[in-house]
Amino acid sequence: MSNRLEQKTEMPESWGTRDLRERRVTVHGQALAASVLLDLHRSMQRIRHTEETIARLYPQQEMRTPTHLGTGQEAVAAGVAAAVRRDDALYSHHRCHNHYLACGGSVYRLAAELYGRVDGAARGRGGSVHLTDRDNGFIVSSAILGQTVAVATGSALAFRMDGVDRVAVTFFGEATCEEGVIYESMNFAAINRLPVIYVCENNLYSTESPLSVRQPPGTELCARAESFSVPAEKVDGNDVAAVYLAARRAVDRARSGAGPSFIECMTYRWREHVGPQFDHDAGRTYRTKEEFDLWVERCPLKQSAARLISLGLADEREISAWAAEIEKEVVADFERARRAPWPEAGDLFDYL
Amino acid sequence: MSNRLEQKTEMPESWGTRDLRERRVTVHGQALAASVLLDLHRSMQRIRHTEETIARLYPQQEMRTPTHLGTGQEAVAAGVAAAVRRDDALYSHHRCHNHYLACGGSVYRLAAELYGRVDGAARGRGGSVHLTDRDNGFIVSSAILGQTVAVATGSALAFRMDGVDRVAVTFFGEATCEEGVIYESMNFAAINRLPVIYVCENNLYSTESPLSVRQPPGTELCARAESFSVPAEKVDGNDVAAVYLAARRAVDRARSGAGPSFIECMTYRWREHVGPQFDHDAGRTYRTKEEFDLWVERCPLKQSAARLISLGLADEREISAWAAEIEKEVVADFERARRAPWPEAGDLFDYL
Amino acid sequence: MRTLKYHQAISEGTVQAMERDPNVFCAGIAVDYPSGIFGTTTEALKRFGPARVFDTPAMENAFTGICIGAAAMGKRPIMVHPRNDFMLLAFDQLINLAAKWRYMYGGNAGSVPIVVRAVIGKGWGQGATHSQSLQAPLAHFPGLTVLMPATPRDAKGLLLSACRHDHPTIILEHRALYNVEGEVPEEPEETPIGKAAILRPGRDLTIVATSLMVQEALDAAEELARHDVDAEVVDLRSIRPLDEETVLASVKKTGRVIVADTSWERCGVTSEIAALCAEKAFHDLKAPVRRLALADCPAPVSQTLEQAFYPKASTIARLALHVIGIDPELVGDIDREDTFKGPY
Amino acid sequence: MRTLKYHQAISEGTVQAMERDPNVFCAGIAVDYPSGIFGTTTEALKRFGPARVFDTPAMENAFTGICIGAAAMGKRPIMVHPRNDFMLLAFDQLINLAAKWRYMYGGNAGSVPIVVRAVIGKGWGQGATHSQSLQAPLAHFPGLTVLMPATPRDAKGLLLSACRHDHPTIILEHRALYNVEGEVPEEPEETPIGKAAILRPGRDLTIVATSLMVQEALDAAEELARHDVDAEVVDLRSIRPLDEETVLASVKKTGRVIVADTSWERCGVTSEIAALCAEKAFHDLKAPVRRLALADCPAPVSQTLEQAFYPKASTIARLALHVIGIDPELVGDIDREDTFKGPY
Ligand SMILES: Cc1ncc(C[n+]2csc(CCOP(=O)(O)OP(=O)(O)O)c2C)c(N)n1
Ligand SMILES: Cc1ncc(C[n+]2csc(CCOP(=O)(O)OP(=O)(O)O)c2C)c(N)n1
Ligand SMILES: [Mg+2]
Ligand SMILES: [Mg+2]
Repeated sequence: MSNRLEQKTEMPESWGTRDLRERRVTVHGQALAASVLLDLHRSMQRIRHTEETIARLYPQQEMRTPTHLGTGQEAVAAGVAAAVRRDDALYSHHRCHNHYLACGGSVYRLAAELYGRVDGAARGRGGSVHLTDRDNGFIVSSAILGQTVAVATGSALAFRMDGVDRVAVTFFGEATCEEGVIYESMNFAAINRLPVIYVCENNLYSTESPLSVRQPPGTELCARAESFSVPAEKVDGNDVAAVYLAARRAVDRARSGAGPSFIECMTYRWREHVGPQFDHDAGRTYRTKEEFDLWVERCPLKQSAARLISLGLADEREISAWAAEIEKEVVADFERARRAPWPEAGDLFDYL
Repeated sequence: MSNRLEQKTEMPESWGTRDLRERRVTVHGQALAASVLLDLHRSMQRIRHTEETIARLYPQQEMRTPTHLGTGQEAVAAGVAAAVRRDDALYSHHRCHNHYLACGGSVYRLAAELYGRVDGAARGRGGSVHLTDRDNGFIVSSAILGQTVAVATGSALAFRMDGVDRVAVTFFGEATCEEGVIYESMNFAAINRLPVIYVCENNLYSTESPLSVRQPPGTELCARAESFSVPAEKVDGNDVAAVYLAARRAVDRARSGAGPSFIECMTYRWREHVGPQFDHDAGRTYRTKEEFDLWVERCPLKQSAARLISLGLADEREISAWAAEIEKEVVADFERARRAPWPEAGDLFDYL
Repeated sequence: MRTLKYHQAISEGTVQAMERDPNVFCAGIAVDYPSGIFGTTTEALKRFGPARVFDTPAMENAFTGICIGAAAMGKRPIMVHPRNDFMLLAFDQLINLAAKWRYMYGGNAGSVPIVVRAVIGKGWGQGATHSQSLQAPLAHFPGLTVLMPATPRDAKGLLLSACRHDHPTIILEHRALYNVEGEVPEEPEETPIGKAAILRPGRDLTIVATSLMVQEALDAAEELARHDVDAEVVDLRSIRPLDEETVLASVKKTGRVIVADTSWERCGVTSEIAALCAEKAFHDLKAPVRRLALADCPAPVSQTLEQAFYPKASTIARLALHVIGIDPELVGDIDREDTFKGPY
Repeated sequence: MRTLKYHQAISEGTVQAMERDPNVFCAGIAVDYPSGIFGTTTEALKRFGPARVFDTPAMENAFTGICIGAAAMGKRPIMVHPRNDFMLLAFDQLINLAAKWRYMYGGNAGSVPIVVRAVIGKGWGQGATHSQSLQAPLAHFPGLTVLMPATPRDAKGLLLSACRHDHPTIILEHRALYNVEGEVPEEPEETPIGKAAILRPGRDLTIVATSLMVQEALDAAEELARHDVDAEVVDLRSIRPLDEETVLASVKKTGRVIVADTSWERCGVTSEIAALCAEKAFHDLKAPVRRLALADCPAPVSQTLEQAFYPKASTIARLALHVIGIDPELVGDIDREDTFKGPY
């Protein structure tokens, strides 16, 4: 079985007439099918519009579940999810919508979960931080830092025991590198050459705490991973192709039996830690406006669009058209979710 | 205040007439007062004879407390304890007699604790693995892997907050490097440049598990520490002078405000993990007789004695005389402890 | 007396504890944020600066050990968990070390008087891992002190006591109480540890409650008064040590008991109090003891399920009427509107 | 029926569970040693090899998560803790994740049927951190199954059930039971989860007990018979789910209850059962319920203190006579000699 992108058989109509599947382009010195870049972009658009729709609707106080938006970090989720197969096992942390969506998770079921409805991904039992979509290989996200790092390692152990070439992936923020469980896990994965990929989304902050509170100066998380014999790579987490390529290398390594990998993706969260606002609108000053502006400038979608255009794979109009189309779908899904039925109080004990 | 050895004012009589305090010798390229080497040796003798006395008496089933003997690992405890001051804070793990004794802990109170008597270091409440002797800077040992690594870090934090130049030290086995708590602790110590010294006694085994089960091939624990910005040094843990010198460097660094250190001491435990027997006598084969013999050959006392002799600081006869003298004291302490009173059942709730 | 909100009372207690003892410091995730753990640490940071009020990495286990080690050297750490659920990562240090320290070393290693403040969450979809309430598992272990202030006065007073107490102490604060207002003396008045409080005397029935359930019990008691039932409300305050005397004296008087707690029933505080009555107030009891706790499942997120999950004032009142032998359906719509706007 | 020792029964149960389901594996510190966790894993290693019976580093927290992740992919891990005290390091994974998994994901993420075997230590100076008994804190949380086999038959039968059970399950085995001998069927007979067992029927008094205290209760019952007191011994077996029915039926019959557990009283199993009786068997009770648990302090090391710390058969018998109204001092010297030679 090939990875998600290569599996794809149909091209979206809006992609026009160019035969992009045949065409190959070179990015970061690697030849890629052009369609890969287009798919990655559309995946990011889907995430972006979903998260921004949540940000717009959340203040209505109808999504009563603490929500950590992933706007600005789309490239990590899109790039990694595109490099794995649907039968691989992906895990995530509290900031999980991106990963759920990148795996192909339904916007409707995400929206329904946020609205606390029975059609939710977790039937209204889990909320924003507890998503699941096993059909798409998104096993679960969990809100306690570090949990899924160990859990993904365990899924990799199961694959190894079964002698199958499936791979486990876990996404987490850099704050998880402060929790001991990740080192216990990496040690075990390295000893047993488990097919697990640790994807660290380093967005420089844990809630409002900068790295300086949480890491000694000069820290290289990759060096830590390597000291546990886990090969590591640091990439521009806002460059979706770079993430995709790094993830592919790690997936190849894992699938071939060569063991775990660690990928540190440098990125930035645009909105507040939890909730829909921009920090500066909320009067928070733990990060400067300049820093924020710089990272907005490095927007992963903007960079990806520029690449598509410069490679002649799409023009601005087309890209906007995809966005419009996706946005329409997303909005429709949220509207439908808002009208979906509530769980019955009498079903409180179901699924226990 | 100077370190334990330099504090010492009286020479044991048995050291004869040579003026060893004045004399300086060079070891590993470092000039040392000759008395330091003699003190280190006697400290190891005290440990050796105490542990071997326990090994001899333990089968009588009167010391009813699981006991992890430190025979073969004396140099680590003696070397490190000699490099700190009495007002520093030392912590230990389950294999703790060596450290307690090296700090100057009373043999009688250790024996009384093993016999479960009121005069025990922990008044019969703690047993072999829960010793304390605050007057000598030995704060506590604890039986759960990794606990005291964090606790020592916290004592260092207190020193730092108080602006005093005291130092915290924690001894642990290499298995503690499998527990996440040590990485959480080292990260925090490095961020805050805390005066704490992590002393890993790498004796190649955790109970009966060799390193291969517990570390990826090629693991360097020092590289791990350094990836957390904790300067690290690997030393021959059976060479008491090498340990002492490495500890002095670490202590200097800590006292001067330059932060934590990690010292990996390569050593070997002679007796079974818990209890008094030799593994081969008990029919256990998880380590070879050859390996064992090799390490007995590298006996820290034997090496130290050879050095004393070759430097002309003592002769065999003198060294044996010290041993005999120490052994006599140790045996007397155990006899006295065996006759010491039991705690009263009615005092069960004391010290709660 | 002047009134304060619960969170202001905690803030004032922290400042006064730090003022009178330079060894007190306060640390944990987010304590130095402008939001200051819902306003409880902001003033302390302003007064005492970052040397004594500081943020930490996410390292619940090691930091608990670090507080123990600092306490062993004479410090008085106040460690804060924004949610008490995170404390499960630190149960080894808390239970296998802090709780045992003084006893296990026969008193010779001194004591490790750490204070752990940890917030209980509730509702607004905080879900299964952000709204637990860990008093029972903690109170199971001798050596720990476990406190649950239900009023602003005790939120301050118990914190002040904890900061002088000789044992490792966990204070579980309830997020839903943070805006409750009440009288709080300006001076550093300590609430005694191990003493329950009778917040409302009554003759017909005893409601023993903890934390938020005390407020719900007070509301319920008012409603019961309308039905001529005179309920006594006992605020347990301290789960370990437990004030058996006050509970037993109340039961002796009323002969009927309901116990309401913020956690589950099984091996929980409601069971503990019910057991106490069954063992030591057996001959005073006129009716079965009744326990009121969370529904026996993890906390769900959806509003409809949350409604069914949490007991509240009306639940208590109905149960009380039932115990007395009055039709429970007579209870009116007494539950306060939940004005919490999230997210935490 | 052929007899086996408790540890042999566990071994046989493990082998049979692994035989019938290739997804079962067994891992943890020391499981592959020749000593094989007191002989319970040796045979499995011999039969199924190191791919399915393997040692792990000391990493209680992560390895619990690893078992969860393996279970999510269809495995049936049996994780072993040589002492249940070490499990406190893994309470986050157990309670914040495994216990919630099925519910919190609305059933859509399946379940994570891990089995955790953990040994309770006792005596011979094992001390405060190697002889706790964690059933109560664990059973507090919905989503976990907590089992305590007291006989060889159930040691095997509950393990077999656990390996097919749909929920994360913790089996607390007692070190002091490992050499107890009893009848064990050769076939893989499962002990139903959530069913208590009446090991000795009686009419005068019910002794509800767990784990080692069941054996002590049986000894006590024999002594009681000598005093013409006919005691019924209920072996709880399953702490969560709890078999309320069997307990209540027994109390209905006898009207008198003693509860004996291997842990402390506060928020513990003895309190849970006492509360159950106070709530649901109130009108059947002829006397106060009595709890019998560890002395309320950490486990000491010295023999004289250990003697005072642990309740035993004679303690139960004396309490029973007292409840019945007979002079407790009539109880003879019924306690078994402790032949344990250490160290663990
Ligand atoms: C064990 C634990 N401790 C603390 C928290 C509270 N918490 C939730 S999110 C968060 C910040 C995490 O930062 P990071 O991992 O960098 O992810 P980011 O939010 O930046 O994406 C914290 C501290 C938690 N959920 N779990
Ligand atoms: C958290 C925890 N897990 C497991 C154990 C059981 N245990 C006691 S000593 C030991 C071996 C430790 O090996 P190491 O740290 O290398 O020290 P050594 O015994 O070799 O001196 C183990 C696994 C424990 N005490 N604590
Ligand atoms: Mg971050
Ligand atoms: Mg070792």
